[in-house]
Amino acid sequence: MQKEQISDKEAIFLYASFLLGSTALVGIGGDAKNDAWLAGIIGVIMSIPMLLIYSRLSNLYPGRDLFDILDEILGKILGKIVSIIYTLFSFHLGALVIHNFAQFINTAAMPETPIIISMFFLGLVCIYAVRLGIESLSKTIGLFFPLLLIMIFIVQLLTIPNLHFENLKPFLANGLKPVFKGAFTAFAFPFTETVVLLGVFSSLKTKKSAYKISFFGLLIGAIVIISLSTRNTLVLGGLAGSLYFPAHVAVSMISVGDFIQRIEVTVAITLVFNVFVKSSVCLLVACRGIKKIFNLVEYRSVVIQTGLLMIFLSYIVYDNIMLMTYWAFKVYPYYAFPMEVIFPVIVWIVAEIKVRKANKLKPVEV
Amino acid sequence: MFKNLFKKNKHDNNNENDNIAIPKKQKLVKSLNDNIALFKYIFKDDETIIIRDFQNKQLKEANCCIIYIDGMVNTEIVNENIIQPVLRTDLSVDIESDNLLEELKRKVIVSNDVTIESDIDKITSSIIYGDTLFLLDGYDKALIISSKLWLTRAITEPESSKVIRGPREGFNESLIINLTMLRRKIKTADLKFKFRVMGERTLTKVCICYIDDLVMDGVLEELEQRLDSIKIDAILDSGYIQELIKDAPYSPIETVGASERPDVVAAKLLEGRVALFVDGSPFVLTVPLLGIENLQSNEDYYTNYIYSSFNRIIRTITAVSSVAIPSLFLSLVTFHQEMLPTPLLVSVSASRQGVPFPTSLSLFVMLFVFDILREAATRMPGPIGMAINIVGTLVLGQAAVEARLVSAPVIIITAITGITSLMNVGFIGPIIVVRSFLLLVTSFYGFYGFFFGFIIVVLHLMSIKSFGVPYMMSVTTVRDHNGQDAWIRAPWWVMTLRPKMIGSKNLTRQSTEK
Amino acid sequence: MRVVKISFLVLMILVTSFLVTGCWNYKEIDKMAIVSGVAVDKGKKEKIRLTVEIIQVSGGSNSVTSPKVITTEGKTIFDAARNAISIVGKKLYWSHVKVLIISKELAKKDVIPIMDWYKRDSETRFDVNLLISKGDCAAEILTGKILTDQIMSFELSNMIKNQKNLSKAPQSNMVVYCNQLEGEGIQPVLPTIELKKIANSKIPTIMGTGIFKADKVVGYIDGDETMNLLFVKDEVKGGVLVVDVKEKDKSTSVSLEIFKSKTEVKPIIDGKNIKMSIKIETETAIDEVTSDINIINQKGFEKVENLAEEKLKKQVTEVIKKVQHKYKADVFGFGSKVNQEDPKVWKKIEKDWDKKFENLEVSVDAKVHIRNSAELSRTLKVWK
Amino acid sequence: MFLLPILGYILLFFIDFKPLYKQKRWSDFWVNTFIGVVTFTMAMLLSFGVKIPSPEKPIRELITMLFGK
Repeated sequence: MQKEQISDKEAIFLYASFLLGSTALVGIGGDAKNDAWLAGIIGVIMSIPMLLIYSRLSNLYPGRDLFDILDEILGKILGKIVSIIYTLFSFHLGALVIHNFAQFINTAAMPETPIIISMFFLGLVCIYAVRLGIESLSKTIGLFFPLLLIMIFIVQLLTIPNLHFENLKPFLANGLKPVFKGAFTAFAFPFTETVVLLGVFSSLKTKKSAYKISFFGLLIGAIVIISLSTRNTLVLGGLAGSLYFPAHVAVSMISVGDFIQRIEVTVAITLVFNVFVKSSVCLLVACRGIKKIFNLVEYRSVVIQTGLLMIFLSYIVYDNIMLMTYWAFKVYPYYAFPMEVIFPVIVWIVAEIKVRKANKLKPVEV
Repeated sequence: MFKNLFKKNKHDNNNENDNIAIPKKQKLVKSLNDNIALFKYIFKDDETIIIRDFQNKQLKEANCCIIYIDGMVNTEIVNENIIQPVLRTDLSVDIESDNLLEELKRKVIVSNDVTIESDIDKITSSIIYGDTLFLLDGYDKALIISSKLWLTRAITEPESSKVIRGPREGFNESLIINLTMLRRKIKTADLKFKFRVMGERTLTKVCICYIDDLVMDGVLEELEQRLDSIKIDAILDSGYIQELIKDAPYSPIETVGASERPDVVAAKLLEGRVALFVDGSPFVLTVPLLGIENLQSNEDYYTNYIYSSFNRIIRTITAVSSVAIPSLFLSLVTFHQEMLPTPLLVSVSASRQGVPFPTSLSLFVMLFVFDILREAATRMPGPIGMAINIVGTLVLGQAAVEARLVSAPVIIITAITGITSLMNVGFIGPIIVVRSFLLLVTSFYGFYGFFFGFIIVVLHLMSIKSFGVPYMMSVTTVRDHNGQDAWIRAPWWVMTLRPKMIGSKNLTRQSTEK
Repeated sequence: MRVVKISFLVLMILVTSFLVTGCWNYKEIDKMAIVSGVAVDKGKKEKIRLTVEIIQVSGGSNSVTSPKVITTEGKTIFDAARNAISIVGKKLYWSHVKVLIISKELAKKDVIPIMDWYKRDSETRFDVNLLISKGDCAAEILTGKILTDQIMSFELSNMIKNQKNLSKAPQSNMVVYCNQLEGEGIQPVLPTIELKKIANSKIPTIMGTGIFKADKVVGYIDGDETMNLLFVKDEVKGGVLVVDVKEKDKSTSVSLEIFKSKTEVKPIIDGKNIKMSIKIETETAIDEVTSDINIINQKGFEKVENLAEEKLKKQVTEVIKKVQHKYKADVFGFGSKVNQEDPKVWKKIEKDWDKKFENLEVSVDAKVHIRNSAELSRTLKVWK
Repeated sequence: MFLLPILGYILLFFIDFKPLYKQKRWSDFWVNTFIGVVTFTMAMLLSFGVKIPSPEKPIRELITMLFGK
């Protein structure tokens, strides 16, 4: 079978779309309130070293995915254990994202539809996408994401009359502490979740692209996320904090000339698409993990069942919406810390040592 | 081919029970009467076969016979170029000498294509193809004289794709004429024609056509391989092959293009594609097919680039809207009423007062009715078609609304959908399938269902490959040169390169040197 | 054959899921009652009396839309709203509500119970216009005489929208109101509405402001005062300033149409003392002169400008004084300005801001520019 | 309600398990079957309205224990 490849442009969009995921909906920096934009920027800066480590890893082992790298560096047994952890992490993350989406639909759009139906709809689309493979997924992203960006931009322009810049004041009212807390949340919630993308980067075309993709993907993603959450603050003021899904309400305030109004659907489209991308990637990586752990022939054989399991998990994972936001902002950063920071750092250090050793041997040969 | 022979042998073996002497090696025998009996047997219950025997006025013992099928041959040729010369000529050659047949061929028969043949299979197929068989007593060989009568339709403008600007000729049903039309467009020796015969009973001639130094790598081999795997008894139109060699078998989307216009086929060949002519079909297949080609028209390249870009954008919008509009309407009026502006909401609500059926059902039904009318109007002869139009307009437009069976907006949506889908006749099949699918998921899950459905459709499109080329290749690019000829048509002086992948063997279309 | 089996199975699943689950959120437009306006009163038996205006649609091709007003009672708004189903027979649909009118009586107590449901429910929208009824009964407004539109609520929402040419009532919607309610150092205001008797029919007019302290209304100011309030809040987008000009023995009124106005409110913090300085800059044009005194010249312009400035200054100061002493509610958002300027100082004085506000020193400075004199280059001259 | 998952799994048998069985990819088949049994049990439990405990609770408690609120 032909090896699947994704072009750099598509990978950048994939990256940005993954970052936007459910973040575009929930917003970032819950604690920081009107300084959320600052928390976002600090979060981005904090995450840059981690992204460099991820890129370095995939650069050292081009054409290999996360699980191959773990196997290579940590050895058979340890590698397998960490692989299992990452598989579960990716799987769990996918379930959380699906839950996030379904919760949004249930509260904001269709309260009478059972929540599991929303999960099934999203889950089945993800299963279909993952079965088709990363190539058609990334091509789909390549078609949709630029359109989404244009749409987001237009909506941002339309909100200009509703912006109240005094909502940004007072600057740092409660000191830096909540800002850093918010930044840490942002660091863990969208930005370093990209460790999951290491499981996809094996399909990149060229060796060097990992850095480029991380950089531009982060750039696009961060700009969109920060501008969206700043817009929410500017439009809604203090109210933004008390809404579960502020973006929805912020856009509903738009009314240009009695004609362009009631365009919340744009938020919904952005959300639905990015959530779809994120959960598909999570499902894909989880399936690849299972493939690697059990030495399967192809990851496609387990996609349907894993996807169904993900749907069911997302159904039982939270009892209510309060728990969901509590998790997103309070528990998740700590829960994800080992997978997002500790393991990658260890793996990276070991990898660097191995590479140095190999390099030391080389001159003898020459 | 071996299989063919084997089958024929079997067939012949069965005939031996009928006690008719048929030569084992399927060759002619020396006796004229035996030969005639043989062909009489082969064309047993076929009364169109005409067997005419005659003699030269001098050589009384040289009995001749011609066999042909009535209607397949040009009788003028048979009368004046075969029978008349053979009857009247002075033959000084001795009948016993072995070269009388050769003499006749060289000196008597007036025809551009005469061959000496003794294999019965070949002779039979020649007769069927419209040649005349000339048998001479005492020879186990015969002459096959070309006398085909080609009754072909005149070259007219194709009904399926009319243009305002551009050549008005279209292919007709004759393979040879089609090939000539193409040859007249591309006058280079690099234009290659490869013939093959397909269909075990129809023995349809098929011609693979390509430009040697442009053709995309691998496509030719792939095409031949796929053609080899076809084992069908009849090929009556290129549609048979189109469906048999397509990439995604269960998908409604075609991955093999078809065109009725020589200029279109020539242009596709010049981009590096391969064309497949099928005898008896005015539709010529081209591979690989890109999705975007469905939205392109040959006229785009002949008219001003701004105008043609505008037309392409219109086609894109109509293609998308013909699949999306019913679902969007449904999701707005039954799921997300908060998105409608208030006055619109009020007027839609007013139009729905007293209508018993749910909007989703009436949309399904009305779209179905529209397709019925469309199909009826295509098949009906002209005058009756008018009647259908009137009934359709009255029933749909007036009576149904006034009787409160459907609401007026549903009619409007049906009409818009119908017209937009008719604008893209080339892929109306996929449009109907996708539209129904989207309507179904929308009636379950509103706008979100629609969007998920749309994602699924796009994912599917993205996963399709046509002969190794991604079906949606030019769609997402704006920057590289493939985008010049996708959603828009760049001016000719900009399109200096052939499309990527398909024309990669020789990318330069226009030399940029001065 | 297998394909047939599988497709049969798929069909079965589809059909069963149709039958079993129905189409959850699928709702036909004609099966719901579109609510266009809401009025909330204190109930007679229960706590809340809810009056809703429903758009009634009849007829197909030549449809007629007419309002229908329905009143229900309930313990809470949601309760009352659901009780309405037993009267209307259809589910009320809230996404197109244009106005929410709160009665004077309820506004005196507290509005949070009303706002909360409206804010929380997913069907209701945040861009609804909020109004306080100055009359006794809010429901009366919905049954008042309609002049230009078919539906009262639409007319009201148009009135509010066009207030920006008048500036005699503040603009407010759910987001603005909630932010004012929750915001530190600012109190909410809402426009008021009342029925005026004109030629035997009661016509609703929107003019004036209800001033809140926390979530209770403490007083009302009239339309002219509202304009001055809006000057301080920097929300004036149009309107008319009338200046009396006296020259020799004649006097005339000059109407200035406001085109643009900008107000800068700046707290001057000096240790513990806080002063507010307000700078108003307004661009106007002369739109009407009621006598033949020629003021269309440089000198005349300057004179009118000066007079207008004086007047504006006086009026604004008066309103601020009135609010400070009579209502004691910081509707101008002086506190939030302090917070924005210096959060640390604000932290200290936050607790007793109410007292501080009462005695806050405010200096008002106004600047009026006259841009032109509309289409006439001089005043009308009377020939004697 | 419980009929729906059963019908769904009969369909899944055709499109998911049978091809693997036919291709004789045994490890794939068994892993898939294992996950399939788990999901089928969950589907049946959910359709009968049984509440399955969520795995988030122990994680949440562990983390609040380690890092405080």
